[in-house]
Amino acid sequence: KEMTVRDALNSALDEEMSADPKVFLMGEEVGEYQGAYKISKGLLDKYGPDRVLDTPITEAGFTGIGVGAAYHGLRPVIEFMTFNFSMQAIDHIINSAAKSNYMSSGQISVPIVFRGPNGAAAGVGAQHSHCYASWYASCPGLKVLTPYSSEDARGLLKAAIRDPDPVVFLENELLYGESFPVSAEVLDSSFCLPIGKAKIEREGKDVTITAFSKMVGYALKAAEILAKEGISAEVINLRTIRPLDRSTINASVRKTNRLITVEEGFPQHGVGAEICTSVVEESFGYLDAPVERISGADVPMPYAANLERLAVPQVEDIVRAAKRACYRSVPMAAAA
Amino acid sequence: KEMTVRDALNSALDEEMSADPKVFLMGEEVGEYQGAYKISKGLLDKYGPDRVLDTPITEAGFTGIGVGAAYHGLRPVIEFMTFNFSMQAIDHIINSAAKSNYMSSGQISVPIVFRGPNGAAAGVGAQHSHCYASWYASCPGLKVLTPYSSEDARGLLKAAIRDPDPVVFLENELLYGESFPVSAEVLDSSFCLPIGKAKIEREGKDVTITAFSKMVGYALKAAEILAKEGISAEVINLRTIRPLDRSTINASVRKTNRLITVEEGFPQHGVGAEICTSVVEESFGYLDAPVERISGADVPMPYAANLERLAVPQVEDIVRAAKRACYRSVPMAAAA
Amino acid sequence: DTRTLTIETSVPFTSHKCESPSRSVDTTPSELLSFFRDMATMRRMEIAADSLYKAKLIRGFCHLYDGQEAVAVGMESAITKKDSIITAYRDHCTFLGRGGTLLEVFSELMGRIHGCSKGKGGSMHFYKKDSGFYGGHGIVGAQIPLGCGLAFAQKYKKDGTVTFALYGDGAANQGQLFEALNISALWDLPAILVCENNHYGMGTAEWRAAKSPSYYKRGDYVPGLKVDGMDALAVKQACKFAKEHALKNGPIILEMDTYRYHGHSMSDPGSTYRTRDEISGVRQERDPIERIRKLILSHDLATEKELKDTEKEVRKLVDDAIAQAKESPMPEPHELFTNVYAKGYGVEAFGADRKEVRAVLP
Amino acid sequence: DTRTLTIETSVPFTSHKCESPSRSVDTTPSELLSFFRDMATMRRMEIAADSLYKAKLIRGFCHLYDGQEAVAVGMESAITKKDSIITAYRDHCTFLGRGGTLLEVFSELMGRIHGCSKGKGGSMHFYKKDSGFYGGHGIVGAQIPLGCGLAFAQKYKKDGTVTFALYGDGAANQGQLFEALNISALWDLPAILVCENNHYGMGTAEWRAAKSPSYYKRGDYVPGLKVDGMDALAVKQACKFAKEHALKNGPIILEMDTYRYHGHSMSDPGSTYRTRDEISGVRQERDPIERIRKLILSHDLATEKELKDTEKEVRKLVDDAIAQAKESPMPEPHELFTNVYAKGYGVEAFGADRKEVRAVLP
Ligand SMILES: Cc1ncc(C[n+]2csc(CCOP(=O)(O)OP(=O)(O)O)c2C)c(N)n1
Ligand SMILES: Cc1ncc(C[n+]2csc(CCOP(=O)(O)OP(=O)(O)O)c2C)c(N)n1
Ligand SMILES: [Mg+2]
Ligand SMILES: [Mg+2]
Repeated sequence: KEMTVRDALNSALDEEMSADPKVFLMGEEVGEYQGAYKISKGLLDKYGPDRVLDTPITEAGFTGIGVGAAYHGLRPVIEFMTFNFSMQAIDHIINSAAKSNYMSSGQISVPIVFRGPNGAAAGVGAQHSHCYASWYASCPGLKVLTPYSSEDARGLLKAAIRDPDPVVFLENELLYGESFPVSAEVLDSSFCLPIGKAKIEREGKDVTITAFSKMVGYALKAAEILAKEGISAEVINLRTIRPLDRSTINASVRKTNRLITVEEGFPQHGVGAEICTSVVEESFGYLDAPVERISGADVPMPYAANLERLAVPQVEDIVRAAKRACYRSVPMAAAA
Repeated sequence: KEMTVRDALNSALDEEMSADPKVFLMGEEVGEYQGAYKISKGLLDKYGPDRVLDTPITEAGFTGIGVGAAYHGLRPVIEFMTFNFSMQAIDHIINSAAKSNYMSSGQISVPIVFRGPNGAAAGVGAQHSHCYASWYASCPGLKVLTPYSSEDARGLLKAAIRDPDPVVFLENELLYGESFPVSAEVLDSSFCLPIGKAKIEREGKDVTITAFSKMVGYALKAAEILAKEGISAEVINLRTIRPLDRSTINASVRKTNRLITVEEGFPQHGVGAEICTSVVEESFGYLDAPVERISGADVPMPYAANLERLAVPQVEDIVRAAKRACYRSVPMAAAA
Repeated sequence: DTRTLTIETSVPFTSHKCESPSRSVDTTPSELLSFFRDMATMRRMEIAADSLYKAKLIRGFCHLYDGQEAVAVGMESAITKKDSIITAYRDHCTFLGRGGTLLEVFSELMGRIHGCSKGKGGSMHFYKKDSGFYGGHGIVGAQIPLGCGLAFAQKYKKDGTVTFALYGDGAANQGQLFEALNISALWDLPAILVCENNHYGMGTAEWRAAKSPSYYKRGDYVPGLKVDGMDALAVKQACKFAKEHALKNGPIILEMDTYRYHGHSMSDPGSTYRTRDEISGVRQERDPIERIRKLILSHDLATEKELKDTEKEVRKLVDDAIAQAKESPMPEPHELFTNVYAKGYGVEAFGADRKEVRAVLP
Repeated sequence: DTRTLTIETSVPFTSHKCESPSRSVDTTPSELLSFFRDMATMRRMEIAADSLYKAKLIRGFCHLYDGQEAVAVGMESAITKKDSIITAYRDHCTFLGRGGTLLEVFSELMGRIHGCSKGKGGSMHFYKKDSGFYGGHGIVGAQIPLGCGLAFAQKYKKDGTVTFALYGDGAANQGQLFEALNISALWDLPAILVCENNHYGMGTAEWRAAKSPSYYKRGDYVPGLKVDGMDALAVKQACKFAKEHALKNGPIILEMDTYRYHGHSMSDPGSTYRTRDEISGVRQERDPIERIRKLILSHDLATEKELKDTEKEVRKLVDDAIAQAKESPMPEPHELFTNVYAKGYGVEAFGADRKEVRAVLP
């Protein structure tokens, strides 16, 4: 059976709302409009306006309200129409949500989920394409999840809603419409994935490729191409960026001795940098080649289609980097 | 001659305001109160209320106003009482300031400086101790400067104000009162430091230590201790986090073959992670030991003095890490 | 033809903490004719953008302005290009009003180098600094403090000019509006906050998003005017009044009662949260172009045929611009790395695969 | 002694878009005596904190509440511990009002394990969730939407309870206040926004920070009351009124006209932006403790000597608590890693030198 990521998210929300009356959904256009990207379709009808709340376009206000409601024991799911707009509310995510349990020595836990599409979409320009994975994942007190497939979307969103801590849940607009096979287990309403565990999407022995969100699909495509050229790539779907599954990553690199990190966000202080450093710290002696980092280009997102394509990783970038790591010669192109 | 960092910043502001009538200072308590930390002392008297503006406690509002004024060709210096409060205005720093020159293909440059104390102070708890170096430095379009000494403070602040791009200028409250020797050259009103260039504060040959802001002093102290034990440490004061001076760092590591990164911020996706990765990318073959990362502990900042001390790097942490990198045995302590 | 005509606005202004300007607006035949032509151009341009979007020549978000044209043309007729304008993402017509060209619009929409942002900005990020247009901003509400900052600079430079900061009814609830308004009022900045109230923020009707949808009273302590934003002459009158007020007394709010015919953006059919009757009612009774057409005809300033000809001409100009824009090249790959900074210090910047693509920043 | 006394408030309430409560406030002798004792305790506690700070036993920021005590005790007398309170960093006395102990206060201030946050929060981050106190927030304005969120939960759970969100005059300009207020009004949340107007935000007088310092009218469309915040009985009356209003009609604003005797925090002498005369004038004419003392004496509810004895007792309680707090241990080092999460999944977390200090998160 196949399911789109959109339906996976929608069904996860639906099931958790039906299982726990404390769960409610709040955000712009989540109700009558059925969600800007239709993730919340049908939920207003089913759960009514007390539990599916359309807000004004005031992120600081409604996010603060969500966090306050979580202090009091409710389990809010806050939708950002896109995560770019979370910057208007970021103080509440960091200072009001992430730090409260610690500052209060455990008195004020904050069971809240912040979710919405993150990172680059298509043709939406510099202000609507920012990936916030590394920012949020740098902050102790938060958990940061990045689903790729429908299985991920269902299992991780349900885990996020059930979790007693603030979770930043980074979706990807371009994946919403993608279909993935799902097992009966995944479709069961009890299904849940563990937070903090990466998934090996494809086993391999020559090179490890880490990726999250949309880039997992690219990494898998790259792995197929590499396989044809005799390189066996292991693809790790990180699933959680914080807490990062250092042990799965290191175990893989200790086997393959080579590492490629892939992300769509900006490179500096990014997810790849952390993964590289974790491996250097824990498995330095196992590395047979420099770690290769594939990332968004270090520029604001341009609109023009040809530049945009250059600004985000392509499958061929991953393939090329993997070959380099495996010391297969790759012709050097001219600098742009 | 000696000068405190406070006086260095104050004199830099004064000189640049006197040199360019387009420069003005805006922020909370910068005028009549002479600055929460007295950095702007005397400037209201000297330049009047048109150029030294006390604002209400509304960071989003006055930061947006500052950025708009920069669009129009003024050169605002925006003081955040501390950078923690910059989160209320971060959308304007990222979306309105950093990306405008690119989105407009060079029509709208944004000559603005965002400055104030950043990171941990003493006993101010979780909400007032966040280091934003890696967040801002991840963002193309921004330049991020982190002065350590009075020379840095003067030279970099003057460079920041003269620069045509948005600069995030991260000071450290605990350094304000510290005195450093300054040369006649540094005191000259024409003095300016290059953006994007690190400074080798101490030459060495056995191990490279990178640090910025307050941690440079710690690194220098560690180097002294190490020297007594026969380890010659090279200390790099990064000065600029973006654009990062990769060549100075790599050149040093190619000489010493060992690297310790030091920062007070959270480790994940931090400055150390980027430096480690840059070195792995460019000088992998030169590394004789795993890169060692010293950073703030991966927890919100606790208030209690003993816990706070554990939450930020100490000189002995740097010394220990350097010895490890140099394969000098260090006794392992029990985990906390 | 510049003889003075005096025309009554359709409805009175409603004022808050200030006098109302007179309902009698001075205009001229040539002004009315240019209103007609300019609005017809805008209308045609937006309709064409709709088609180009559907033909997949425009990507991403695309927010059309048809229905709201009277705000752009009325405002321009009251001010000069030394005054500044800043708006949100629904910016094509505002840009045109500032003197931007159709070629620049369509090239930008298609991501070509003749675009006003050389293809790097896209639909939401138009600029024309040389005639005081500061964008084109994608984050709801952000342009309000930015606009007050432009006004700050105008006052600082003692320019005698003002800034019009345009935002929607949805944006009017943003906290940064209140913060910027307070500061502007404290400092008497020559800022005019123009709420283009098209009655919906995406799919949310104004009353569902605002406890008090009297946007001209926002903040309470700042004067405001409610204006028929479908009447270019009323807009002109209000903007004249506001400019004078702002130079003398600081900020003022103009609420423009207007309407967008299209959905919010191309992904919104625009018909789930409002009735077709509502839309066609506005089209029939309040359309800004038809209002001017009627005025022109009733004052015998042109014949129906002449106006139809103007529309045809405009159509051709739009088609020509599109054809030209289609010929405009995509940006060169190296443009990926230009304009990240005004001053790049020759630092290296990286592409997706940094070992393959890197560039020295100019 | 619980016979009813009816006492007139010092000044009338000023109301905005609502009725005023009566100036005649019902109280009892025992209530007045407890007001006296509670406020004297708060006063003494803050003075002691000042000394401890100067003795370097308290670190970092420390914001004292002396002068504003009537707000904390008046509010508590009108509500129950099922109602919620949230405030900013000036939180010691609010915490005490909610039933916190002196030992918890001083231990927290000195970073010891008997602190209300076990030493990990510090001066600005006190909490007592079991009696509805949700902190202790360091970011100006943040507690306002948070408080509205508490009210959201109360309404969601159909608790019949309300939330009091306290903030300063400086905070009253924050955009998030307007955003939260609008949502609260749209959704009829039982939220009471309490502006403790002590007339300065740090060194900035209210009129320099707010074009309209009528904080009880903020937003305009929400009802509000201006209250003498130095008069515990007026505060009580207003809070009773507000609670009833909020349960029936949604949000309401209370502006408490009050005063802080100390500087903003320990680094502010508090005398550069206001005159000594102003401070001593308030002390002499409006002091909240003296007002109650006079009421008690004029109604013969206790003798001067008895009140002095109460003050002595309170002083001893404070001294004892300090002595005890000084004996309270610092947190164990492993507490560095507790409470990062409610559920840590056994993940490893790192100290400054990760190869030396790491811990498994509980
Ligand atoms: C801070 C922020 N939140 C959400 C969005 C998504 N968004 C874009 S436009 C829009 C509606 C704005 O409505 P309004 O202000 O009335 O302007 P209009 O589109 O009607 O011109 C929304 C919710 C955004 N761009 N920025
Ligand atoms: C967003 C933010 N900006 C600045 C500060 C620094 N700061 C702390 S308290 C304060 C003054 C607040 O004044 P007011 O709201 O009147 O409260 P009061 O201190 O008088 O009780 C300032 C500027 C902060 N904590 N948060
Ligand atoms: Mg609208
Ligand atoms: Mg105050």
